[in-house]
This record gives sequence, C-alpha cells and structure tokens, in this order.
Amino acid sequence: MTQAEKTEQEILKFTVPSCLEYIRPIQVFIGQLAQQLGFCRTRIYDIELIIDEVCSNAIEHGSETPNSGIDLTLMFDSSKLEIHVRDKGKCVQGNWLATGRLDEVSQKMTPDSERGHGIFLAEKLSDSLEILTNPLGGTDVQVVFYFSPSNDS
Amino acid sequence: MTQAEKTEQEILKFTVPSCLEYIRPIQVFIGQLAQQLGFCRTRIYDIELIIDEVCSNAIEHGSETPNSGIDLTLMFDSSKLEIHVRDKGKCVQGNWLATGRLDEVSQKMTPDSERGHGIFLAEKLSDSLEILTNPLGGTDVQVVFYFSPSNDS
Amino acid sequence: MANESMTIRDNADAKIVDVNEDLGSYAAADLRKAIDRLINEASQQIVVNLSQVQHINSTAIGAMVGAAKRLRQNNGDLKVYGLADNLKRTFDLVGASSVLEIYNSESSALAAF
Amino acid sequence: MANESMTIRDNADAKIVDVNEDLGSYAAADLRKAIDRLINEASQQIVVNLSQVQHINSTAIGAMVGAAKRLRQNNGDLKVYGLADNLKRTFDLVGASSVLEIYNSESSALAAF
Ligand SMILES: Nc1ncnc2c1ncn2[C@@H]1O[C@H](COP(=O)(O)OP(=O)(O)O)[C@@H](O)[C@H]1O
Ligand SMILES: Nc1ncnc2c1ncn2[C@@H]1O[C@H](COP(=O)(O)OP(=O)(O)O)[C@@H](O)[C@H]1O
Repeated sequence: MTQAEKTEQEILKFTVPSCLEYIRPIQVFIGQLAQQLGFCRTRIYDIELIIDEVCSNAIEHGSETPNSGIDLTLMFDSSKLEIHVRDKGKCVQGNWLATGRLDEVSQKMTPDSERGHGIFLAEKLSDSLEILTNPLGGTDVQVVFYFSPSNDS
Repeated sequence: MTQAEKTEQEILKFTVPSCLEYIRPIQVFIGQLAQQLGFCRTRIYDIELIIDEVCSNAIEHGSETPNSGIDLTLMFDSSKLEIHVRDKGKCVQGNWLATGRLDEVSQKMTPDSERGHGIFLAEKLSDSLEILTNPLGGTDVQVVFYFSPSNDS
Repeated sequence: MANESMTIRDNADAKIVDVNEDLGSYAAADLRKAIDRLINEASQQIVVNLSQVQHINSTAIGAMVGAAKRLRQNNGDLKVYGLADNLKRTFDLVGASSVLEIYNSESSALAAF
Repeated sequence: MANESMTIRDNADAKIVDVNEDLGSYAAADLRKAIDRLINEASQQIVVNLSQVQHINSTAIGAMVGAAKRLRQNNGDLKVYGLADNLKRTFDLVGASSVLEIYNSESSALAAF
C-alpha cells in the first residue's frame, strides 16, 4: 500500500479514555500507518510528536474526567494524511481557544518558557493546523501532512 | 500503568476499513497496550497473532466491500483484556457460523490443510473465544486474555 | 509495502526465498504469489528463509504447506529454516512442523534435498 | 510503565539521570518528579542522559528547562547529553538549545560544571 494506490479517501476512527497512557499506543498505530503510506522517518517522527502534543492537550486541557474520552479520526487519500483530535471540553464558560488566543499563546512563548510549545510545534511541523470549537463544547484540532516527493523515501 | 492500577473497566474503540493493510497498525497498537498492561512477550505475541487471524477473517469472510469496515472494541480491567471484533457480514442468507459449524471447522482441520487454522489458533491461544451473530448480520468474535502471575513478567 | 520485502536467490538447483518482513495476512499473499511464480517457472526445490520474520499467521503457514504438497507431487519440496521460538511454536500448534521440513540453517536445508 | 525507566547515578557532586524510555507526556511527568526529588534533596548539578530516548515532547523539554532555571538561581545547573538528531531538532525548534547546555558525552557534560 502506498498513497498512490489509494485514490478514495480512507477513514479510520478511534475513541480512547482521556488518559495519557493511551498516547503511546496511538503513536505506534499512526507511526506504522505513516510508514506504510511511505512517509520518511523524519516526517514519521514529526507526526508522532504532534500526536503526542495534541492528544496531551485534549486530555489535560480538554477533558473533565478520564471517562470523558477523546476521539481521533485519521483520513488519507493520494495527497495527504489528516488527523483530527476531538475532546469534549471542560465545560468552562465560553471557549477561549479561538484563533486570537492561539496567536497569544505563540507570542507568549519564549525559549525559556516551560510550557506552551505544543501548539507551536504542531503548527511548525504540520502542513496545516486548525483549532475549532466543536458542538460538544470541546476543541477539535486538525493537522494535515501532505505527501511530497521530498518527504517520502 | 499496570493492570493492578486499573480497577474500573476501560474501553477503547476503533473503526477501520475492511483492508488487510490496517491489521499491522492495529497489532502494534494492541501490542503496545498489552506491554503496558504487563503481559509477557510470549503472551503479547499470541495476542498479536490472534488479532491478525480474527481481523483477517472479518475482512476476508465478513466484509462485502473495503468500505464495509470492521469495529474493534478493547476492554480491560484488573483481571483481563477482552477484544471484540465486529464485521457486518456478506449479506449471505442465514449466518452459518454457529457453534456447530465452528466445531466442524476444527474437526476438518488436519495438519496438512492449508486453511482453517485461524479460529483454531484463536481458541487455543486465548482464554476464551466466542463467536456470535450480530444484529448487523455479521459476526462478532470475542477473545479474552486473563492476567495471571505466570503470564506477566 | 514494497516488494523488497522478499528476495529470491539461486543456489544450484534450489531457489532461496529471503522473507524480509513479518508474514501477516497482507504479506502472506505476497509470499504465496512469489512461491507460485517460482513453481510456474519450474522450480522444484524451494527454501524459505524465515530468520528475519518475527510474526507469522496461519495463512502464511498454509501457503508454504500447500506449496510443499504440490512440489512433492513432482519429487520437489519446500523447506524452511531460521524459525524464532515464537514462530516454531505457531508451526507446532497448527501441525505444520510435522508436515514441513524445518531446518536450523540454510546449508542444512539445502543439503537435505 | 515501571520506574526502572529512569535510574540515578552519582558522579562526584553531580547526579546523572539515565532515561531509559521515550519521554512522552506520561513519562515526562516521571522525569519532572525525579528531577524535583533530586533538587529537593539539595542536588545542584544534574546531568540528564538522553542517549536511550528516541521520542521526546515539549512537556519533557519544559521540565528540564524549568529545572535548569531553578538550579541556576543557586549556582547549580542541569545539562543534557546524548541527543539523537530528531531530538536535537525538537530542542532547536522550541528554543531549548539556546537555554540548556547540550553536550555530546557524559564526560564533557560533567567537565563543564
Ligand atoms: N484541547 C484543548 N482544550 C483546551 N485548551 C487547550 C487545548 N489545547 C491547548 N489548549 C490551551 O492552549 C495552551 C497552549 O498549549 P500548548 O502549546 O500545548 O502548551 P501546554 O499544553 O504546555 O500549556 C494550553 O496551556 C491550554 O491552555
Ligand atoms: N468473521 C467471519 N465471518 C464469516 N465467516 C467467517 C468469519 N471468520 C471465520 N469464518 C469462516 O470460518 C472459516 C475458518 O476460519 P479460519 O479458521 O480463520 O480459516 P481460514 O480463514 O483460513 O479459512 C473460514 O473459512 C470462514 O468460512
């Protein structure tokens, strides 16, 4: 299976409890899939890193209890791999994580700040990052990785 | 995370297209999880083998098209890991895969038969195997692996 | 999943199939095709090198058992070598150890034709 | 995820933390705790050996940056060594390479205190 053989979009879905322990299994799943799709090692490393950052956020900042759960959707076709991570939010009043706030997060980031690098990394290492408020009152983070000759090996 | 730390049942769900390519990513996910739960290497090997056999069957014998999809549910608590694989069937009249037929499959099996070892292996290597017709007209295969001092390491 | 996952070598009258990936259902189909091609090209002695294989399933074992049976009808055979412990256990469980000739090394497998 | 995933060694005044597993979010919390414990026990010189680490995330890097800053307030420091290329790239991206002292070997990290 290489991405060239897949013309239609394929969709895979996962639901896991909001616990950091499940991030490593999710990473190895997506790492294996990315390898089969023909992504090169460096790109696979980046994909696994972003999965960690985005899922950690969904668990730590977007889940009320471990039972809240997070939903992952993987989609790919011949041009790209897209990963959506959905949480149900912490039921805080009004979701602050709008585009404006994301800029704020990036601007606040200095090399010696201890936190606030996750979204920055996701933005830097993916080809597209979108953060949206979802109907469940939580956050959807969507990252896209395009297949490109220089990225494949 | 060891199984002893988990008292409640944890539930993880996956849906993937009915394509053999997804078996390897599923195996590495479950292998990683089983390792974190404290299963020993041999047992992890057996779990991965059974996943392959049961998912291959759901894809090859229980899916009309690649888009039919198969659903996996992983459940575990302090005593066991349970894996359910659900397919939607091939819309054949009357589902033949009743208990009687399963016996038939096992009995027909001789060392030099080329096929028909998958269910036999699942039965031999798991602590419990159940095969049920589901409301979607497909098959649910349910395997259980108990944690036991001799199996952990 | 490119096809470098399986390479074929020649040794006198035998063909040696080096399997470089795990033999799950997806790869098992590749193995079956590779062996069928050799048989169609009139190979009678086939050795399968499983030393790089960590996982195998019943379909892959079945493909080798089936090929061995066909080859024996013409005085040929398929032999395997390099089985890790877990693989050997799976061969034993499905009864393939009593049907297929299993060797520890390539040289002993080849010498046994 | 047992705790042999991190071991602590002594070298003169320094404590060396050998990290034996990938530093994802789950393990990052362990690293933070291990370093905090050392600081609470009055260690001032900490070296983190990352040569066995294949993956790291921003939380783990943040834990080390934070610890280095606290230690420096008392003339101590936290240094790291053994970064594989991918790890180094992540340190560079988040700017940690300009904050933390990064060495190629344990001896050079220790010599730099
Ligand atoms: N899924 C989410 N739900 C709610 N808030 C989030 C989510 N993801 C990120 N955030 C917010 O964005 C901030 C920046 O995230 P990040 O860059 O990953 O840094 P960190 O998680 O280390 O603070 C977080 O502190 C949090 O307030
Ligand atoms: N999910 C399923 N749906 C329908 N039929 C199935 C399913 N799983 C197994 N079977 C039937 O049981 C038979 C035995 O399965 P198995 O022991 O795995 O051997 P094989 O798949 O090699 O034939 C299959 O040939 C198939 O007819």
